[in-house]
Amino acid sequence: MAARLTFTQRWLPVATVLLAVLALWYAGAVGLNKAGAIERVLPNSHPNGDWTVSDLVSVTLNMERPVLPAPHQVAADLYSSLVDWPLDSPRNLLYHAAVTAQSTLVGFVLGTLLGVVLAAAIVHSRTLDRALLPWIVASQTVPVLAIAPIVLVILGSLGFSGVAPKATIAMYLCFFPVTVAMVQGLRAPQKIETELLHTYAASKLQAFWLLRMPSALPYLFPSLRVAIAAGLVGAMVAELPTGAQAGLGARLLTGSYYGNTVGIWSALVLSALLGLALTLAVAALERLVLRRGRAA
Amino acid sequence: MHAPDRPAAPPATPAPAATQAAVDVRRASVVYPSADAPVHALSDIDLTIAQGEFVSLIGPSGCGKTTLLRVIADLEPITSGTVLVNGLTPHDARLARAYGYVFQAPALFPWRTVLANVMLPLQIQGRDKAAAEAIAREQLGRVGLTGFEKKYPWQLSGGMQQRVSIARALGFEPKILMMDEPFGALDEITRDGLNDQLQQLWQRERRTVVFVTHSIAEAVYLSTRIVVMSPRPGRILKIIDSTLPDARTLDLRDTPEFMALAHEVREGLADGHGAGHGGH
Amino acid sequence: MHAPDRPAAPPATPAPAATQAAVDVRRASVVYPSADAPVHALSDIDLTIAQGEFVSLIGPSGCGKTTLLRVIADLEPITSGTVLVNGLTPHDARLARAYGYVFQAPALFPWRTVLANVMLPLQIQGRDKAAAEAIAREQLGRVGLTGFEKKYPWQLSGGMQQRVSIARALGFEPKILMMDEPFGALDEITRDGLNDQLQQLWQRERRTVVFVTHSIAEAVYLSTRIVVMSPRPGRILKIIDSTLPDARTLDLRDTPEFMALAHEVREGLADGHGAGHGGH
Amino acid sequence: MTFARDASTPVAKAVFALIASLSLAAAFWWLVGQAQQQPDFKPGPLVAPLLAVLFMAGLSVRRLAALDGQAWYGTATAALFGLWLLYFWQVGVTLFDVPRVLLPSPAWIGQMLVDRWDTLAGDWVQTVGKAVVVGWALGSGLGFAVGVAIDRAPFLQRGLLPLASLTSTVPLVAVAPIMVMWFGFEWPSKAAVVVLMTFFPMLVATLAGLQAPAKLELELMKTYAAGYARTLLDLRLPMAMPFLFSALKVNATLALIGAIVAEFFGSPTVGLGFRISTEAARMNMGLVWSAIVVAAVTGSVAYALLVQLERRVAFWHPSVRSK
Amino acid sequence: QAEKVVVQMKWVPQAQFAGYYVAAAKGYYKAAGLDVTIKPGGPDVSPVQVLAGNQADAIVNWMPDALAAREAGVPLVNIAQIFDKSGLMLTCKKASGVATPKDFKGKTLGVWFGGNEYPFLNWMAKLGYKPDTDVKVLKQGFNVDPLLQNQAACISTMIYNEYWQVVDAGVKESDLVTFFYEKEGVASLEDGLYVLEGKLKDPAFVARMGKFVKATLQGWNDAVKNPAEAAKIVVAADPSGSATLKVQERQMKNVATLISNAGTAKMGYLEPAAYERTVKVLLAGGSSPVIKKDPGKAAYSHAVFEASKK
Ligand SMILES: Nc1ncnc2c1ncn2[C@@H]1O[C@H](COP(=O)(O)OP(=O)(O)OP(=O)(O)O)[C@@H](O)[C@H]1O
Ligand SMILES: Nc1ncnc2c1ncn2[C@@H]1O[C@H](COP(=O)(O)OP(=O)(O)OP(=O)(O)O)[C@@H](O)[C@H]1O
Ligand SMILES: Cc1ncc(C[n+]2csc(CCO)c2C)c(N)n1
Ligand SMILES: [Mg+2]
Ligand SMILES: [Mg+2]
Repeated sequence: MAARLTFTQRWLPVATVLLAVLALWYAGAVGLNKAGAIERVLPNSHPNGDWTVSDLVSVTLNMERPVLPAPHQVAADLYSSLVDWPLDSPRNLLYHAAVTAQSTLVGFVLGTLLGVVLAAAIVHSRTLDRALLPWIVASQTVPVLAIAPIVLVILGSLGFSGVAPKATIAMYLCFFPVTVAMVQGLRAPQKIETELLHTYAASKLQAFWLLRMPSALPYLFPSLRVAIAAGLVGAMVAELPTGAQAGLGARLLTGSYYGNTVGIWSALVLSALLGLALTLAVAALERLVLRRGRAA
Repeated sequence: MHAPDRPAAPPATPAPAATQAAVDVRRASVVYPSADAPVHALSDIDLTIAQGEFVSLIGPSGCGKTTLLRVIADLEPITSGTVLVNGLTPHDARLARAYGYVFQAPALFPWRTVLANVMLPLQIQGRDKAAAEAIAREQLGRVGLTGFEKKYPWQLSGGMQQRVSIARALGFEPKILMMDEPFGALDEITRDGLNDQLQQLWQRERRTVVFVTHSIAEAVYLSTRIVVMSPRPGRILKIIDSTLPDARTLDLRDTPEFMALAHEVREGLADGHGAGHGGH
Repeated sequence: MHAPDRPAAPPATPAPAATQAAVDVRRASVVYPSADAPVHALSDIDLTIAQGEFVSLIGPSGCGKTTLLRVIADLEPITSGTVLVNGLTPHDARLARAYGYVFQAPALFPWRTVLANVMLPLQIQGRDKAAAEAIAREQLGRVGLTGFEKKYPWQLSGGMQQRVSIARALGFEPKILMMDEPFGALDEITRDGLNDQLQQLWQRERRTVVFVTHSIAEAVYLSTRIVVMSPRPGRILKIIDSTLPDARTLDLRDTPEFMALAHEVREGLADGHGAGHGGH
Repeated sequence: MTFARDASTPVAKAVFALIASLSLAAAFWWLVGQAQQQPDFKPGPLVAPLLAVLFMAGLSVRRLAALDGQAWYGTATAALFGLWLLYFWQVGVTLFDVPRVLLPSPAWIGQMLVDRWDTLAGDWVQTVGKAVVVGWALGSGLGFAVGVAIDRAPFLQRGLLPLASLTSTVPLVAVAPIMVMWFGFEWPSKAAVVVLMTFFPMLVATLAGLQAPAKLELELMKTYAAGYARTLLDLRLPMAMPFLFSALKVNATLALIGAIVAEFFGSPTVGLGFRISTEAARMNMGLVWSAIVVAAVTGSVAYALLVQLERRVAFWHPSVRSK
Repeated sequence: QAEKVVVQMKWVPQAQFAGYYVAAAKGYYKAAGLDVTIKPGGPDVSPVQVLAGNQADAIVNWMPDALAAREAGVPLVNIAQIFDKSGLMLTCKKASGVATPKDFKGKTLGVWFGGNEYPFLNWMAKLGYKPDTDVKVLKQGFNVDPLLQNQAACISTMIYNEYWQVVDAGVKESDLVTFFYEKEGVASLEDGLYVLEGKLKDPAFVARMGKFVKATLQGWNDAVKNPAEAAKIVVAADPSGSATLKVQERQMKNVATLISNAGTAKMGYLEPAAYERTVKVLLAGGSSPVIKKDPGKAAYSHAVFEASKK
């Protein structure tokens, strides 16, 4: 792509698309909430049924229990949650975001390590390459949510509690993209580069650090971006079977049980923003490490 | 000019008797296994290269020049026959770091600066950083790249990259230098310049050089002996001893002696070529 | 031999007056915008190529040969000046399918067989399949690749791939053939063979050819005129008219006339080279 | 004598290791059975022989992995590895008396697979046959179509791609209940979840794939004065195939997980996700795990099929060619 | 040294479990020499697994679930029955045309699964309906959307919770028809305390649980008497920050009606007759009953309850 985009070139499209999404969202809110509003809300305010279309629209956009809350409702809920409560209160969504971020990050770091170690083992061992790799693929077809409760109980009976079980689930989702990308990346050195080190009689360890690892970095970082998103999903999923405790996942869940649709959407929006922040953090790390750049 | 005041290369190989051949290939054959029919890349090669010789291998595409070089460098096993390098097997010679190998492509690591690329083999050999850096700077100077130390490979032109790779191979002072079409990708003028430098380097240090090329002029200009090979299965057609003086300049190329040699090589090639054309 | 009994190329371009130049470049300059400083790739180029000429562009790496060719082929816009191809703008000439372009790399599509690769431009021009296949087979025959129709590009050697790409460019009988170092990656012998074939082709059909090369011998052997260019910013240093007869064989290369021309080209190059060496 | 000579070939070595390890495993299994008869059973003394079996198992896998020449050796190695995994799972569960509501034994899972295959088949049809297939095809198809459509609109790309990465971080646990709310209980709501999950990976892959042709190839088409459609068909789509296939593969596993998890949040009384969640609540872990096995096998088979298809379609790509 | 007790709830923190939170907040556990940890639950938390994995000493559970687990190999024993009445009901919109159970035919009914479907299936069997042919059964999520969205004619609700969510969403009570399992004669026992059978052999454990049940009942008594205070305590104990005072106070008032013997000595006592009634319901669950054989008296124990009276 173009090397450098101007401010407008970069942000105008994003703003336009965001506006389009907002417009769609409002339209969707009216459309989806219409039936409920006519059935449950308008009869209360207009007992004789003399409501107008503008009444309908204003009601659909401000329902207490909408099918799809309007953007401004979500924004107001988010704002009051962030501003009206101290940071360490369970009513402040940032508190929950922090809880989720913590297990995500721990799981991400562990998952990345596991992924890299597994990949290193696989590229160096034919046995592991043949025996393990297919099972690693299969492992990802197991629905995590199904086994998360069991994993949590088992880990608990082994004495792990607190962040550890949640981080483990996050790790389970994180390691896969890293392993796949690193296997590819560690095998990326061309024959000629490998042979060059061969003529120097370099050891395997030297070849790993001097050639394989640097060649794999361009593969690693995109996979890290995938992994951190997967880790976030894992952390949130893992929050469900810990009971309705803290975290954005727990907020989604309790929002649903308490019939608080707006609350669900606030948690949803915040989780997307958290995902964005984490992805940006990984991208920043990438730029830091690959700062010196290379020929594209 | 530099060579005398540098410490001698570490005696990694048992000091060879002056008469011991640098490379000794006896009845060597290489067959590549293949799905349909095995490929006979080299057949019954006999070749002895003395210490300090500059030997060029020339022949049509696919005749096995690279294969022969790779066999000597322990990058490819032989199917039958024997190969000795400084009296050792290629494997032991490689572990003893007896040779430097220059590939056709520069094979520089894009994440290392030019300087760091040249330091790579020295680091692998465990030299300390300061010493490695000093040697790398000196070698870069010799190939005319002082001032480019901090650049990355992709910031250089193809010719400059190839010069970096030569500096890298020279840095650890291998007894034997193997070069596989090192100048194949360069334009004629740059190539002439590098030929000249390589020639002077050999004059100064008299390392053993095994050189693969497609260019008749290059082979004639550089070598003390030219090995002409036939198309598959690769055989040695002819070995031509150079009649040129050891010290050479580019002007030499317009002399009748040079032309006669070039003609002899071309004829040798043409003899073997007919059948092989289009078949590689 | 074949040309007369084939149907003439569709008259997509208004039938040019016999005297109209095939390529007419006037005061053309190209500046590449760049982050730090703009690159002056071509400066004030004047060049007229008549119908049926074989013109070679030669010059040091980075002097703008490719840029000039690309400008003519409408792959690059000019910054100032005018370019006409068969009296049309390069854009219109391209849409009129006035030329075939052979890149330095073969640029074959790996998912197409050799035959299908050669058929590609014909299919794009809407020829029916049978006709396209017949033409493709014939062109493959001419470059010596009969029998390889059903192979995939990666199953061929580099030289064979390049020949496929030449066959592809010849297939649709373009009025003008542009070739950017088509033989750069080949060994000398194969290259000689292809030079010979190209020479014969030109003899037969007298298409206009614009040819970029690094090799002095190649330029002299093939061209009716040789354009020698200087390093950046690319200028035309010298235009040398060939004194060789139109019909040529490889033996010609040992004649004094050939050598004199080669010498003239080399001197022209050397004049411009000094400053540019190492700086590209 | 003969034995000594034979044992030196890799195949003989592998066969030998296989036989030795399997007989040792059988012997150990018998030992476990015997030991459990004892009233004061303790797993302690059996740990050392367990380690011996473990070592032999590792050796047999290594020996098999070292073989060359047959295409199925690789599959066999993976299968043997899986077999050992099951064996040690069974042994572990038996030996350490793990409560079966926590971790059922493979034998029980297998039993359930056999006994309840009709239930599971119905679940499979509901989840895979309807939601996954429709959602996967629709999501991937839409992603592809939109990718092709906005390929020429960098403005839309720059706007949509950040949104794409944003939505890819929205967890499906949050989306699934919403989709149930919007599209009802039946499979369309699951398909909708799957569409959402698979759309953006495909969109991103399509855009990347269409950008894959190098400048040189595009310019070649330009010199032929080839139009947009020709270039798309003859150059850019073939070039994009490896990208499309990696997205299809990723989407296959995503679709499966998405549909199953979506069923946790409301469903008719059939479906793999329904089965897993209700049977888990009823402590019937054997059936839960057999449903998981069905899902995992489905996912792996789909993945393998796509790999095969990729080899056919993108046969020319170096990554395929090198295999 | 306080003795440790870990107890796993069946659901997210709400007034359904007010007694435990009140006992903890008011120091009744501490006074009894106990250090009690209350673990919140949720739909993905299986209290039985938690117990089997040795992560809790006691769990709050419903009897169908507990007896099914017993058959599946986790020997649960009821040590105290907090709720003596069932709060489970089916809530329908009048507009859907349901007035009596006869009208269920051909309608879509939302049911909670995971053990709670058995009283329902039993009821349908009693009415002579075959699920999925005569009535369409939906596995209902844990909210009331299917009714609000008109995706189902009736949904499962608890009198203390979901029913009021429907009302809060704007549906008038007069537009609703409700069917209580209790009244239909298909009720099973709900919230009770369960432990692993093996542990009851240890007198120290029985004594500890006795103290725990005693303090818990004390908490429940307070909660029933003072719903406003209980609601405040529950809201404070909710780590997700989603519970609200108004809702919890109303829930507490409704929960109080399910503990009909609050304040009496019978509070917490499992009536064998009620137990047997539940077992009968569960054994009769149509084609695939929850439990296949009568667990008999082994599935409950009064030892802890008696210890709590000391
Ligand atoms: N790994 C391999 N497997 C099978 N055949 C091979 C392999 N490497 C080389 N060959 C074949 O062996 C023959 C000799 O190859 P080699 O690369 O040595 O030729 P060369 O003389 O170096 O050619 P060039 O001048 O094109 O570099 C060729 O026909 C080639 O196709
Ligand atoms: N897209 C571009 N942007 C900026 N500079 C460019 C670009 N393309 C070429 N140049 C510069 O323009 C000059 C002329 O390039 P060109 O490719 O025409 O040279 P050339 O004569 O074909 O060289 P070679 O023999 O190496 O192919 C070079 O200095 C090159 O670095
Ligand atoms: C697995 C499972 N699902 C649903 C219920 C029913 N239930 C009992 S209490 C409660 C919360 C009500 O506020 C609900 C939904 C259950 N017991 N177990
Ligand atoms: Mg070679
Ligand atoms: Mg060029």
